[in-house]
Amino acid sequence: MAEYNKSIPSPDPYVTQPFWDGAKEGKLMLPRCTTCNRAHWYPRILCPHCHSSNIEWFEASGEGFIHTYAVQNRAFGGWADETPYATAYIDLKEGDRMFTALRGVNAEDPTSIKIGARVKIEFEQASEDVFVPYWRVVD
Amino acid sequence: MADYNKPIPSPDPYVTQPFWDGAKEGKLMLPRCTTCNRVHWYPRILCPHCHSSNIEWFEASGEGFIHTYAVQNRAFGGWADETPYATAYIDLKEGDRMFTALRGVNAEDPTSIKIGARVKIEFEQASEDVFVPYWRVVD
Amino acid sequence: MPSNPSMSAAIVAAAESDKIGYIEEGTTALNLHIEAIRNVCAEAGVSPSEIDGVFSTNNSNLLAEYLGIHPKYIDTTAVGGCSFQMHVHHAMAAINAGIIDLAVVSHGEAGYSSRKNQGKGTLGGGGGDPWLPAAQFGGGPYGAWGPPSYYAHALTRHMHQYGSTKEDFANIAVVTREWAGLNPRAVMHSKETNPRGGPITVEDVLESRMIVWPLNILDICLVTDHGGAVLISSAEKARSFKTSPVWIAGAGESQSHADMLEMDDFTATSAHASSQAAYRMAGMGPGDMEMAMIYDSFTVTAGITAEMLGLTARGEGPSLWADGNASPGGKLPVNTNGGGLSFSHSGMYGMMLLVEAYRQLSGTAEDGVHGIEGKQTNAQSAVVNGTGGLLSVTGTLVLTSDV
Amino acid sequence: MPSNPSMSAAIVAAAESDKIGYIEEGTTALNLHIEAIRNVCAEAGVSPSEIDGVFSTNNSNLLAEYLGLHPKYIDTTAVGGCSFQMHVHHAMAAINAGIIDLAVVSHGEAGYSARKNKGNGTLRGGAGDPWLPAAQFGGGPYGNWGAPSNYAHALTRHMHQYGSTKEDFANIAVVTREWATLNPRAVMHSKETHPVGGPITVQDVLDSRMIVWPLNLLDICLVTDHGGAVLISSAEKARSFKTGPVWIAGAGENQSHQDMLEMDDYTATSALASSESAYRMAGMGPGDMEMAMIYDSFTVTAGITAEMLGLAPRGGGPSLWADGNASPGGKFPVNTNGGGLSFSHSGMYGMMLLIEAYRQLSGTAEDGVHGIAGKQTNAQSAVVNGTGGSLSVTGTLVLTADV
Repeated sequence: MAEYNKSIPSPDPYVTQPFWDGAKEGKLMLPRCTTCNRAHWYPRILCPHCHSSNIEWFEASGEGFIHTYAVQNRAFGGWADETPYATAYIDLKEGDRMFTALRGVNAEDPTSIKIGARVKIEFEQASEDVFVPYWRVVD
Repeated sequence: MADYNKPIPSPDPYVTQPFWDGAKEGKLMLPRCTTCNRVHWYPRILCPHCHSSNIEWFEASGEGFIHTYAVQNRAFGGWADETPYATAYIDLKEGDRMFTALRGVNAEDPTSIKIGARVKIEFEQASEDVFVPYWRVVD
Repeated sequence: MPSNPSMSAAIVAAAESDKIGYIEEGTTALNLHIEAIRNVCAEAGVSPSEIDGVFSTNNSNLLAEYLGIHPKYIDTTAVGGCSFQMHVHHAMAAINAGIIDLAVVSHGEAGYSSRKNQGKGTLGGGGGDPWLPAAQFGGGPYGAWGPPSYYAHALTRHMHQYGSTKEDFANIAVVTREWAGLNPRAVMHSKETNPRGGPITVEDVLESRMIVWPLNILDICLVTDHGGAVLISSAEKARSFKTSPVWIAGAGESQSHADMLEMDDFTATSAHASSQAAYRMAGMGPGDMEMAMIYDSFTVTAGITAEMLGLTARGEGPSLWADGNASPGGKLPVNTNGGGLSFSHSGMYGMMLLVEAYRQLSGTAEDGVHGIEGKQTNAQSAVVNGTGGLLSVTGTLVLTSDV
Repeated sequence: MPSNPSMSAAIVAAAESDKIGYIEEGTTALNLHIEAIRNVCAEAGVSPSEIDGVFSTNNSNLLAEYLGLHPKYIDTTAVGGCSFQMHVHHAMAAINAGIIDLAVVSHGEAGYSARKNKGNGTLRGGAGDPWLPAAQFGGGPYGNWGAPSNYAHALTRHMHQYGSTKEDFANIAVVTREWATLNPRAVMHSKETHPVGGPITVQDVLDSRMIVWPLNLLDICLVTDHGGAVLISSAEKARSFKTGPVWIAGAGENQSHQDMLEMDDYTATSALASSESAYRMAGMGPGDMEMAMIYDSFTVTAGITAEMLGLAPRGGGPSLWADGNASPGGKFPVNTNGGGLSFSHSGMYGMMLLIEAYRQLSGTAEDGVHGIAGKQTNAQSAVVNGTGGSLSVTGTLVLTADV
């Protein structure tokens, strides 16, 4: 953690706190609309599917699949030390999509990474309160 | 100069340099359109009156009149040390208008300052290259 | 009925800045804009003064000021590289509605030079571009720190030019507070809503803390949190909602400047031009208005604007509020929500004006469902004016109730 | 002829956020916006999904994304507190033109909470609001640093989904460079204009530096200085200038998302919707187009957009450039200025598209006065598409030559 040199997200206290609280405990918390029963990401106070305000947080499986990816050969700040690294959009098992940097892949060989590959979430401690979610290929 | 603790303007090298060069020598340089012969302020690459690009710089009289003013009782940064101070728009003898903080007035007594009062320009050195114009009431 | 705007407008000229590409000697985004506008006008054989609509990403207000023009339609839509296609789309609709005849869509971007210039000269950035004319020669270097410190200069000039007094303007705050006393959601409704709430007197205003002479704190709007929204429907569908329509009979916009340095007459705003446009479209005049919602960021804003809207004679803006005329129960209710001075003002007050005007004209003031006695007026028409920047830009609407 | 838009639109509902004023527990500007929109829709008895025009200061793109909307008119005009009156003015013109039926004008401003939250949650600032959803969960924390690092994900997905190849997309850069060699003002015109200018091959693209796999350097646009402007006139006056008119036969705009996190299909953009609007307004279709100006921030942008504009089958976008079809002398000229890839691209390329389309259709390509042999096409109609953000927002125009 002391050496976490990448940009650290700023949790906001009004909407996203349950996610960051879950992250501290290694849990993926997702928002779900209890009116239409669909999960959405990013967190909102209004469901983007049915526009209901009835939103609850639940512990998700932490499993998903690579939807698409890219390999960053150029980077800035702390990420410059890690080039090349793979970024990806993850289709969550519960629906909707998250963004991440992939763990457990060989970014030197971009085509070795497979769209559709199974991934699991893990959290890296970035500061006392912020644990950043990453996704690891488990296939 | 070392103790100049107020915001210092950033001269841009493409348009306003002649003004700042003049300021260093204690001269008020103004832009004038040679097509319609009118002075304008702030400096432009196109005359706001006739839209000609024929703009020349000339040394102006450095004289003007107070068009309107206010007394700042609240302030931030270096200016906070100088409250109350009077800011004013100055009608230039050559035409158009500049903004300034007034010198030679008693800002404790706002109504002692008179619209129409004669003012002369002076320059305060703010950094090695930047001399900030101020106007002093001479009536 | 809407009509297909296809072929109602044409692109009649296109040009670039003097140089494009990798400009090794460097340039600024503002210079690129101005060069391109100069060149496109030269090619078309028109003067920039003939332009009555300005479209750009973020900087239309500045460009018009720089050129010394006073457009009737200002669009700053900025959503990335496609913004210019959208500007053409928007300009076509504005031309089709007869609002403007000649629009400029302008682009200036120092993508290459910005590196050399460490981000200066880009017209970008939250802290503002330090090479902007107003940054070099406007208020910052001289200790002007925000709207109050600028607006005060207008009040000084008004008092000088017309012999108006601080008392005249203070009365605007007093009357506006009367309306707040009828609005339970007004921040300054009462001692219950805020320790300093409840009725005030002219003397209270004059004795309140001096922020920027001649503006006391009670001449100045609140700084609150606020969200608001209105829905605007086509005429065909306007009666198909649970709520009822309030008609947009007239609308207009204009600007006189961006920075106060370029304000010609400190006692007049472009609300004169924008209200003229709105009245003309509506086929109505100030005498037809039964209430007014007037932007009151400061008492001086409201006072001057009353003159511009034709509701009082020049130099006599504050008289609109005199003798109970604009008070609850008065002849011409003004700022019936309690205004930016006493209701709520988050920085951009224009939405609060709209919401209140809608409620008054739909008979649902205060809470959007029913009128509150005293606060609910009988007005069937309203002039609604917003003022933005440093008395820079104005939009005026003429609204009428559904009959 | 323009028609008076008076009474062509009505405000049909108005509402506030759940709380207004001094909100001691704090809030964000985004929450205030969303609460107000939810409340105004509830009062009117409509679903937010029925909104087809979004107006706000700066944040319309974000608000539409948040609500999952795909509006046909997006306005982000921000000129201070009067912006909302101007939004009503603009919405009226758009409704009058039949572009939209139901607009929302939204306001959310955490004027009070901003202090407590040290400026976070205000939707303001050059560096961006760190509490924005995309700031917390988008690219920044994971080393995305700009447009190339976002767009690369779309190309990966396109290749996966349709079996397209890097070679297919590289050929777009090759053909675009051919056009640049006919444009003396193109940055990459020749070795004289730039050390790496002049013709290139597919192999050159594949061998160029890898920036973000699968995007090589030559798949990526230039970053230049550029200024440009076009004048748009009413039909009545369109033939009164030194220069000739190019007619706006159709126009449309749309968005699918703001941050790529919310992009549903990485191989499709809202150019499908915006071009359908433009074609419909024009009464024309893709088969009627004789040339195209397509936003080419990256080869993948151009390739996907060709599909959206109906110029190539789904998954087969790059085929538009194959076999000399889009090359100089080809059947269907595309990006005849040399594109953002080889002519000039300062960050927001949309203006360059407009200028080149105007010149081609007015017979004045390249220099605005006369056509250059080879570069000047015979096209009498053009589809012009701009793409902004992260494949987020699009504007499409159908332009026709004066006959």
